[in-house]
Amino acid sequence: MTVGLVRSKDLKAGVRRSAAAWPIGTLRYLVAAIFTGFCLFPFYVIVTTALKTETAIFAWPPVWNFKPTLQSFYNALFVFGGRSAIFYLINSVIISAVSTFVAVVLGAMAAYGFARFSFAGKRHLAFWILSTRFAPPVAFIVPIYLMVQKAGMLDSHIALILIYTAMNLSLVIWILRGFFSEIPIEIEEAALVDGYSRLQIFWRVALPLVRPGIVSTAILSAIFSWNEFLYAMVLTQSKAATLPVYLAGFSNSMGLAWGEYMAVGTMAVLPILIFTFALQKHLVRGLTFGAVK
Amino acid sequence: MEASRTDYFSLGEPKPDSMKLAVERRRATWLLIAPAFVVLLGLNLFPIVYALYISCHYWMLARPQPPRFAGLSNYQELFFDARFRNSVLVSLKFIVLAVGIEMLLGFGLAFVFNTRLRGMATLRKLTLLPSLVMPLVVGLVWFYMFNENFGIVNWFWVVLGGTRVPFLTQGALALLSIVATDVWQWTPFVMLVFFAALQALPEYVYEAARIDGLSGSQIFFRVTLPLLRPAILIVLIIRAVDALRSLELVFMMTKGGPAGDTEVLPWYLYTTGFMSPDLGYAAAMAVLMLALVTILSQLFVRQLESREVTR
Amino acid sequence: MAEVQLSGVRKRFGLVEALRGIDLAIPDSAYVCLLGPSGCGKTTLLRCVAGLETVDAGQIRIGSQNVEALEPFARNVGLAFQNYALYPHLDVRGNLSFPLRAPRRRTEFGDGEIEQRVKSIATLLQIDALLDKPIVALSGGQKQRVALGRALVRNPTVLLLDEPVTHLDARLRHEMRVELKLLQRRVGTTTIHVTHDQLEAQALGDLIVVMRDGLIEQVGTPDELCTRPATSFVASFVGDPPMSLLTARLGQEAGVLSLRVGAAQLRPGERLGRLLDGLCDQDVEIAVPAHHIALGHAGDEQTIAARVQAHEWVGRELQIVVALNGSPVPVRLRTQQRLALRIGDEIAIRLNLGSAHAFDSKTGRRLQSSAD
Amino acid sequence: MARIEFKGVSKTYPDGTRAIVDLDLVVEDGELLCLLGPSGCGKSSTIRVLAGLETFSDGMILADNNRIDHLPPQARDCAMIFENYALYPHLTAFENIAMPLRARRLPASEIKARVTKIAGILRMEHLMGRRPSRLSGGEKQRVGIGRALVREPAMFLMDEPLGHLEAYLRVELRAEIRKLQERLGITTIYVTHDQEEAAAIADRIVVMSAGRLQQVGSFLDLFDRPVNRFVAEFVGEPPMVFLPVERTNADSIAVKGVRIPISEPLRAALRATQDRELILGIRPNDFSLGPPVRDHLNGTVTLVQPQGDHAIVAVSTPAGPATAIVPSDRRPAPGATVGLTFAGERLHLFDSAARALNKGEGGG
Repeated sequence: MTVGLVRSKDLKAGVRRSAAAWPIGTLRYLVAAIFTGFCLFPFYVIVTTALKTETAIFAWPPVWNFKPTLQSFYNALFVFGGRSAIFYLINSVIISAVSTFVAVVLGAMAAYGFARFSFAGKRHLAFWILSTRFAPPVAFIVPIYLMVQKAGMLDSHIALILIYTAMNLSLVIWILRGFFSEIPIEIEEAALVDGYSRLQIFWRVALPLVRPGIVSTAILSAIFSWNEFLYAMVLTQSKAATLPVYLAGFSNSMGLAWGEYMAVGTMAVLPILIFTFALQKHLVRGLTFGAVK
Repeated sequence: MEASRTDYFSLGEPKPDSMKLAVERRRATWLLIAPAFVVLLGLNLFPIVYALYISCHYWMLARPQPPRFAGLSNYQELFFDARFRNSVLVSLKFIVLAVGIEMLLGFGLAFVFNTRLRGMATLRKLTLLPSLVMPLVVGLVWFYMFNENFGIVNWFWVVLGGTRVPFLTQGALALLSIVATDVWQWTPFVMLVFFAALQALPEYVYEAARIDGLSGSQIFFRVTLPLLRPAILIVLIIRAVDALRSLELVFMMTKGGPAGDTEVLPWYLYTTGFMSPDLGYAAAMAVLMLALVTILSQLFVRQLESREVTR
Repeated sequence: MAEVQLSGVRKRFGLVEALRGIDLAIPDSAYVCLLGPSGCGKTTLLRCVAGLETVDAGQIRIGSQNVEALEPFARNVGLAFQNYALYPHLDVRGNLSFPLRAPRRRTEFGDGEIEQRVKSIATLLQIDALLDKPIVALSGGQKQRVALGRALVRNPTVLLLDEPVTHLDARLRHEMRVELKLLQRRVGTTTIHVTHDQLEAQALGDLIVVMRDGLIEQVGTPDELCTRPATSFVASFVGDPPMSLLTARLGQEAGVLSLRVGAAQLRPGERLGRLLDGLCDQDVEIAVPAHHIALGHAGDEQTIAARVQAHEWVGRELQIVVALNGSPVPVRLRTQQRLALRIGDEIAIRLNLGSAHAFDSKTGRRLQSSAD
Repeated sequence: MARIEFKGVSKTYPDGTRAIVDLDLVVEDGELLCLLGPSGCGKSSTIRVLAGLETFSDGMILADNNRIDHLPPQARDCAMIFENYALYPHLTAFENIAMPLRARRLPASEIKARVTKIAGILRMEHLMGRRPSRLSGGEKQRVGIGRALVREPAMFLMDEPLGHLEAYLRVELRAEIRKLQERLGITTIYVTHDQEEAAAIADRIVVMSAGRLQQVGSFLDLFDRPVNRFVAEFVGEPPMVFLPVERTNADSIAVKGVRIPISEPLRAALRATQDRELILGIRPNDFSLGPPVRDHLNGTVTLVQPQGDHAIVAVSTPAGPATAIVPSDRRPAPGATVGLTFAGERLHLFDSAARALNKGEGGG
């Protein structure tokens, strides 16, 4: 005989598991599946449109069965417009990678400083850094455009790298600060007694211990840099233009080459698809600044 | 004694002999924090001050005349600018609708996903995707899907018995379409935050509640809901700020049209600054927007601060 | 190996004075326990010796060297923490060799020597079979051994132990105590061990330093603490169970001294009477060892009425905690009798003041006769 | 008030782990019963099953002869105190204590009166406005006790209530729990792994191991009349010393060739078994150390640990290590050679299955 009782996990959701639970379970599956489908459907549209022929793209009713073709990808990469998408892709990779690297390095250092050293005004400084997360690019674009212009850095990689670094610093600092302060301080004190200097401890003890935090903040930073549109749009034209700039350029001649758009869109989304699963454990903590773990 | 945990790095007042130790500690502190601090100073604090400066000038891009001091006249002009007022109103409508729907849907869905049923975890991980995708691509694909002639949304609509709808070119519908797109992108995020918050609720509290004799609805209203309050506030603020600054969807899907019905504040600011291009006027708008965002972000900071204190 | 000397050591955290002038000399090779309730400053003192805290004033000498201005690594101390503080990203071998591989010591040890030292310390602590295990796979006792090994692997001049066995369960704690003591005997390193457990301090310490509120109350061997407690605080803190402290008023009737505790009158006896000489009509504190308190019959001589506060079995003995009328501090006694007591019961206890200690009620210092 | 009865209760996890094996146990009305055992022995599962927080596979649970195992936790009228306090983090101490009453929808004035009364009993009126995050561990557990107390339940279930507290607080709070329990006379089941705590607080102690009940009795029963080696070793501090013995005769034994005098009941028990692989158990208190004597069990003192009145002396003997507790004034010096003598009437003998030969006899 099994005495049927409520499990508290289920109770959290206000739902009881009992003999009569199966319709609720099924209903859950149904709702969850529909929602997941809703979330995934546009991805399906992007990829299939990129693989369709032009006729299929404009077909009414939409064509579900079609013979995939790589023509759109080919066009986007090698034929279309003035420059190949590869050029923009490379710019995006360079700028995201370098800005992420710099943001993580500077951010990790500062985060460690915030977690482990006390100094006057620390709290205010930390919360100011947090609030930079909310800086709306559009409100900063006017002064930053003029600053970059005066520095003669319009259409340069370095300008975007710096701006993206600043954009991602608050994320890196806040997340890693949380990770660092979770390390028992005695571990670092032990290293101090063992003969390591503070910076050596940072490098050899603290950093290895927050590796999961580093990985997830790096991925998130890279995604944010990769996705950023407005600064790139305003500050670059050709030499340092990134993928979003390329996509935005399309939309000026809108209505024509959907297949090629979607092919570029696919390329813009693909890296994220790959990273997403690596991220899922720390995503919420990252996106809410450690407020929700 | 058993002093606070960061004491070993503390910069108290040491006796002169151990000054050397204290100096090394201070140096280490600044070595660590200064680089990030300088970057943020240059690219966050300085631009704000600079924006204030620009906003007090007549400053036209691509014109030979140098900028001219204008006092507060840019702000004055904003006050009487009907287009500005419209854009604030549109932004407000957009935020209330989009964030409202996202919060409600996300909250409900979090409970649906909060179960140990097999396979749910996989579904949940899949829903992560929209929040990480390039907003421009989101705009692109929904622009395509909302197309009047061959869009798949219209096709669904027709299958369900409707007639074709010009989603992006008809007044209120255009804004609703952008709202729908935003809802698609951000509901999963809201759901995931609530889900994480639900998971983090301590199980023991529910055991105590059952021992204390609370009924299911009492548990929800007296325990679950109050415990979720911080998460609700945090996600609400994050979403509100992000919706306020979002520009990509409008850029891709409507360019502010038709007739300004989707001209959100960031879009108006952008076109003023870089298409008109009146930088002084745009900067004045930017300052007002920054003020608004600062208020919202302070709410967020308060929330986090209070959590830090109670943790 | 070296002696450790502290003189006039002070440390303040904000408004809290953690150490208020500590003078202490620790002989070479001694096992010293710093004992006191939480907040007494014992951990701060240990951290000052380790260099994890700077001192505000005073000197710390290890051997012949003044160390208060040195960084922790330059003091050559080994430190084991209450929560072990092992490096979770390294295995046991990595943890043990970590101090030897510090960049500052790069020239000091070759790979061969490191390997050999790690081996020998692991053998000494019987963890040689665990060398390749990750830290997470270890039990509490094993972690404690690794932490000790890491502290000892460099042959430190002083070994510092911060509540090293507190996190272990009772059985293991007793075993580790024995091991610690035997280990220290073998390596002979001067050892400072912080604990709040007076029985642990007595079991291990050659010398015990009792601290309270940032000051040293007494330094002595375990026997000295029990037989000649310097202050009433030490008397009420040390022993199993600790002595009971009574506040009494000394009176004299017809040339006979009497101590008034609440409503009861006790005769101090000859020895105590001598100690209390000249304190008539003053309050004094009397400490009575538990084995000099017994159950009595109401109305008998040297007997006080008391109310049961708690009754607990300790081995075959029943420990009874009682409250006396007019005395805020509970009195503990043990009996072999099988009693069915209930909390709140009225009983009578008989006090044997033959070996009681008396303390000045203002300073708390023990009153001694010239014969002591 | 209730008399609780477990009848053949078993709990098996889906993976086959057996948390509770065929438990038969009666908890008398108004008594304080301790469940004692190492972690994973099933003691927590037992009270969680009783509370209704977990299911079980077989058997039944009765309260005053009525089955309660089909009832939801809400209906079982038991109050529980948790190791991690399990306070509602968003509510003040007052509201935490009030929660069971709010669940029963009592009028606000009565709730206020009852909570105030409890706060008075526990001397924590000044803490009523604080949230758990602003309370110390001891204060939190007081609130936990208050919340259990306020309902006047049929039974108290306490799951390692003092586990997370500092040593001195544990001593203080356990006396307080005992006091409240004696005063209210509510049936209480108290789970702990700390034998000292169990000895201090319990009317009777149940020793459990691997899901099975080993022995039920007062602390002295367990101390002096353990039924098996597990109980003998688990109860008592420092632990019982075990030495392998040879059987020299039907009714006599020897350790390393040294004959050990034993009491008559033990001799009788010895005669009744053929078992040759016996283990002798002696409590450290039941040794005495004297000068070494030829043909006696002699040993070398390895360590002396003073403990005030007495000292714990570790002796290495040819038969194995032994621990003795001796009065302080008669303690030997480390390195000395001593002779060990045993209090014959207090010896324990365990057979090859680790069962005590003198079950229920011998000893104190």
